[in-house]
Amino acid sequence: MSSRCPVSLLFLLPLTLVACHRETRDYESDALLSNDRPVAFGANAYHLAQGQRLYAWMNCAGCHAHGGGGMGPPLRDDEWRYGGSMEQMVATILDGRPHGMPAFRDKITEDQAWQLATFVRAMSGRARQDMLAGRADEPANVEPLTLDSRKPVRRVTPKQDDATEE
Amino acid sequence: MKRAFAISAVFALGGCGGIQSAAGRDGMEGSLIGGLFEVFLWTTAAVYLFVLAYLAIALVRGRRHRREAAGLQGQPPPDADRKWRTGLIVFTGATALILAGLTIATWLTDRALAKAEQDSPVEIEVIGHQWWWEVRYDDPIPSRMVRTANELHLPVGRNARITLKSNDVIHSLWVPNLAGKQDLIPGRIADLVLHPERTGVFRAQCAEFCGLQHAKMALDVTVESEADFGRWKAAQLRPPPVPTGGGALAGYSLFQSRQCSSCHAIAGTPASGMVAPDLSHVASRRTIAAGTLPTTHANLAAWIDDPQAVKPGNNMPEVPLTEAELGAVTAYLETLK
Amino acid sequence: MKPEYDPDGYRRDGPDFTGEPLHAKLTETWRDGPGLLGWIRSVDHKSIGRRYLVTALVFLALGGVLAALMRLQLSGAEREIIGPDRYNQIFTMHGTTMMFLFAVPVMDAMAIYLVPLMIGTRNTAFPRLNAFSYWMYLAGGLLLWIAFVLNVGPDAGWFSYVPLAGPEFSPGKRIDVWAQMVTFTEVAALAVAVSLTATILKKRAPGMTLARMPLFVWSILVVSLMVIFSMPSVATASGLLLSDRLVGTQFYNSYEFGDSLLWQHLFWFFGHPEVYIIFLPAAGFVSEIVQAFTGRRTFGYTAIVLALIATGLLAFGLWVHHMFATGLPRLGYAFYTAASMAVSIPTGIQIFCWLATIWTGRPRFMVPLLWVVGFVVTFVIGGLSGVMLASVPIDLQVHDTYFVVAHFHYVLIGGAVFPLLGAITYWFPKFTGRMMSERLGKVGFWLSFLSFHATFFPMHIMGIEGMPRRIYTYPAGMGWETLNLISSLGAVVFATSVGIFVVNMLLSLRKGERAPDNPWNASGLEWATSSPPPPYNFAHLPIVQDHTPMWNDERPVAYGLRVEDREMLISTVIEAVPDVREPSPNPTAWPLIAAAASTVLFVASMFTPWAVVIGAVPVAAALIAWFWPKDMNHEGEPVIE
Amino acid sequence: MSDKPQFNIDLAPLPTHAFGHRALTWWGLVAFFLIEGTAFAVAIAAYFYLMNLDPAWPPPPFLPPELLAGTLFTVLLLLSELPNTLAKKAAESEDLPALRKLLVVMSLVGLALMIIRGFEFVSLNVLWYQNAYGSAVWLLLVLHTTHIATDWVDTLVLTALMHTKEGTKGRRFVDCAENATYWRFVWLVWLPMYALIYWLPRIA
Repeated sequence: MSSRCPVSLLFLLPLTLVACHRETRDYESDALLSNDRPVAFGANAYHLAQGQRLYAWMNCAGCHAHGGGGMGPPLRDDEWRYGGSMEQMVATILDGRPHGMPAFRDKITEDQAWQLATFVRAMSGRARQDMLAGRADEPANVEPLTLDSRKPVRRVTPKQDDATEE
Repeated sequence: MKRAFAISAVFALGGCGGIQSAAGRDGMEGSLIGGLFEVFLWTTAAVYLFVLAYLAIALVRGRRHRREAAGLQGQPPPDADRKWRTGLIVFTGATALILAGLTIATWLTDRALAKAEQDSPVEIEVIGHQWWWEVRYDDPIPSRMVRTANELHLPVGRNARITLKSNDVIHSLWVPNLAGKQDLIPGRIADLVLHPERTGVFRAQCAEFCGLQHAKMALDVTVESEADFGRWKAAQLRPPPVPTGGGALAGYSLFQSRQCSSCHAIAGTPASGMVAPDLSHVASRRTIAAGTLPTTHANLAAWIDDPQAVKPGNNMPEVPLTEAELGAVTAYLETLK
Repeated sequence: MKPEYDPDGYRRDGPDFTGEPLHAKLTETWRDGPGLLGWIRSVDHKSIGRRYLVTALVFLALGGVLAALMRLQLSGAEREIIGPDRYNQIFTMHGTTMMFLFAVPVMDAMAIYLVPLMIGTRNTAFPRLNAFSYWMYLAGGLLLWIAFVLNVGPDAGWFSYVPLAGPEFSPGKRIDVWAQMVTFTEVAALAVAVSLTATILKKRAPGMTLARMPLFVWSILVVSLMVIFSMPSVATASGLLLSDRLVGTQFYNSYEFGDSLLWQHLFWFFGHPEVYIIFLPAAGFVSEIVQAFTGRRTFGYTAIVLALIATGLLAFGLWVHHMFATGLPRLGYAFYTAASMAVSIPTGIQIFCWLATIWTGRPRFMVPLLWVVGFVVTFVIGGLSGVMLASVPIDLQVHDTYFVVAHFHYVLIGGAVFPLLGAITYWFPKFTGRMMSERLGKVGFWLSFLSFHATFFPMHIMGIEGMPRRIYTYPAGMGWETLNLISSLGAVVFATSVGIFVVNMLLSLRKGERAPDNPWNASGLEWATSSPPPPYNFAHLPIVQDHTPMWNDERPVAYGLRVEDREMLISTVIEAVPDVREPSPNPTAWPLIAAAASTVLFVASMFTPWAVVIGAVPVAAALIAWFWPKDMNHEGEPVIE
Repeated sequence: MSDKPQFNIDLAPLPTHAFGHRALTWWGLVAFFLIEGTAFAVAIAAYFYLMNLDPAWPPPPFLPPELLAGTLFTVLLLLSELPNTLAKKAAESEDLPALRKLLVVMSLVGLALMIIRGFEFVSLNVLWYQNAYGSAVWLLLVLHTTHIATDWVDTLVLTALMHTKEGTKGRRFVDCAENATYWRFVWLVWLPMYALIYWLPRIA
């Protein structure tokens, strides 16, 4: 039946584009073993979702709010004091930074740090559109990530940062 | 027919219908519902027998008509079916009556269940998480509030009012031996009153599909005498002793310094994570990982070593520990009686 | 400009133009074009019905495979054949496939094929809408299954409760695929419902008053109206779910004043009528089969019609009995208990009438009637366990356990699939021109009947023994192993028996004995034409004088329809008095193109909301081209009044 | 059929098109009214369901929508029933010249309405993702916009069609008449929407 049907071809395309990897529930987390972690984590919807939950569980919102920033810098913008690459974000999370970012090395595992970084990266509009969730079940009426505009990474060195703080 | 036999067989077992059985009559609600169920069972069984008999006779009569080329054909004359029309009316009336009877029986049971919800009950709060149960025994004095997980202790012969909340998705608390189920819905608060009538150990399980590990989200229920319950509660209130030496001490410091403490809490120690089950008296519980494994040294070690192998998809990460560290942490947890 | 009028310019069927030459002419006018293109462009209700039926049966097979996998995993405690993630996808796919891609479409299929024949007309109303419906249905089914193969299969259960199915707890596209598949199948089902309602009300043969319609047609009329009133609800629900997931609306987010129970209300307001949308056509089959095989008019025609209507109405008043455990106000429950119990009265009435017909008639115990007997024995158990579930306290115990699983499989397989298999056997000669093998049919029936009970009866007890639904594994020592093993073994046999039925179909299709016009000496108009029917169904439109036209000796007909254009008779709603002659569309590919455009829109909208705006353009274009009037083969007549 | 049939009724004298419930189109249209009507009913039910759960409607600090655009839209929509009725009459009396003019008028009205609708969206004072209230209000407005858009396009197509020689065919007049009926449905369902979107948040 289907073989005779041209319609099937039409949406084979978009579906095959969303490669199966995005959907694997990678709870055994072989992602750390992968030699391309930014993809292994950053392109997987499950890790993104886990990162979103860790963001709440580890009370990241306490300082960064829902990405809008507060005591800590905003995460939805394009400014990255310590670099916006996933490796740099993971480093920031695990080892902390001056001006109050605590080190989470012994609070969460490396896997979880990568999951968090995946979510944070998504906040700044740099995740694959097809992994994103419109919203979380929480009181937050910020613009849905799915409608968030793509942002480049603009690095702000700690020096300038201090200057601006004066 | 065989339906009737089979299920009544289950009921013949009465109370001893297993540790997770709706046929168990270990709580007042359970017994009331069980009684109602029997009423329904026998009524419907009778109705079913009637239909089967009706069908059988119809087949026999029909066959005979066929053999003798008798019976009605084509467009039967209007009066040919007169007695059947009367029959239809009687049948409909009878059905309506039976259903009315069953509705009333239902309503009476419901009333009885509602009545049960009086006197000074034990106030308990159960919060559903993916995929474990958080249990709190409220007390006017905050310091006397007990917080535990995946186990529920109830005094026999006394009401327990359980307030149900959910932290993520919809779960459903179901202790079949004691009573019917009640959903835990995020953003809503429901309550369920239990009135256990027999002491014993029962198993409850999440009854609303709640994601990856819905299958391994059980709750260990102990119904005990008022005295035992008091003793248990007292024990729960006592913070576990901090180990003074040996592997346990090493395990203690590992627990505090490593990832464990950011999610788990242990009374009387800096560990105060609220994300995962409270472990203050984990060794005193019969099971770990929400009824997944019995609490033994080997199971504890296996669970900490690789939670994802035991319960794939649960939210506990695989904390990198050496053999020695693993042994130490396990040893420490075993002291938490 | 006024086209000239030549009263004799059009050839019509009639006393002077009948028999072979007429047959040739009408065939030329009504047949599908040749080749693949002809297949694609077909608007013939028989072609569409046939492909609808085949597709639905394919999905039945796929759903069955999933069921087998689940029984394999559950055949013993702690089995590790399938992991939790895949298992959750599998049971979700099983439920979704069976409900949305098999049960409802298969009934549509039978109706699309049979209704025009039963009411004596040449095609359905809005045939292009039916073609469109089929393509949408196919697209939705393929979307779901391709996704499943790509590990994007939905995994939140066939009723996708939020918040589990919401944006936070179901990452990725899995649930979007599910929700969009619902949209596809809703569009398809609604299109068919519109077409069938109009067909039944306006295209009946002269003299077929409402009170003379075959009971199957009655059931389809009721069901079509039920579809029209229930499906918008689930379409809305899944639309809101999609917008929550994709553009961050807050409908189901309790933290922003939304509510997760809103989903359950919207879903079950459709979900419960759905069950009767599946069951009522099956009841229609039973009425037809009983009448044909007892050789007497079904007893209690009026009672059955009223029962159908009553069921249709009551079905909308019981959705809350799916939500007894959510803690809604107790008082309300009493009403839903009463309503849920009351709905079994009309069904009881129908069963009484069928048995009375067998009792007083001259039953021929051939395969279709056997399926009816099996249906009664099985379905009544499902109905009675349904009565138990209507009782709030009992429901609170067995809700979401295997007792419920047993209940709805007794209702859906016993109540809908058994009659369906009987109906396929019964109408197979009309569909294909060949009889199905009686011997193989009997073997298949007994095997499936017995293995069905072996598979599903133990589930009642599992449920009472505390086994919840939707668990991918269970610990040893719960006392569930034996029952599960029996059930799994039964499932193997059951699968085989269904296989036998399929084999029977395929064999008979090749070398079954040739079927005459009316092999069963049945009473309906569908048997008045050849088997299989010619493209135009009837050379002259039959005139109906009573309920059982084929049991009369004379064959009065109406004539005078144009034969060089597709012209159909529109009659009045109640009395079916000939009223207007309207042209019927020629074959066209636009429905397919419109469906393709809609598919692009729906699928793309899972990835960006803008697809709805941009995608609307090609859809609109396709629809305009579709409805832009095509010239008839010959210049249309001017108005006569 | 083998045995010779008896020819009883001659259908040749029957008309080839008719208006109102005698036409098949009309029944199709009614079915779609029922479907869309049900969809609107469900949306309204959801609106009230959410409203009853919320402490305040709209929840502070959100303000009810601005009245201007919505009210303007409503007035124009109601006025448009005048040319619409004329168009329906023209169609039924098969007065082609009049019908052509009126269809042009209706197309322009549709355009104007679409423009005003744009302003309605920006005057809601809430975005769809801010809370359930916002979501509900947007739901109603979007739902109705799809209908207005659909019928507008339909009218445009018919306008074009009736200016071709197809327009002389009797059945095309039926189409125009049914299109006018659909327009009535569109403004009829708008009235409750208007009340729910613009006034209820002020009263509740």
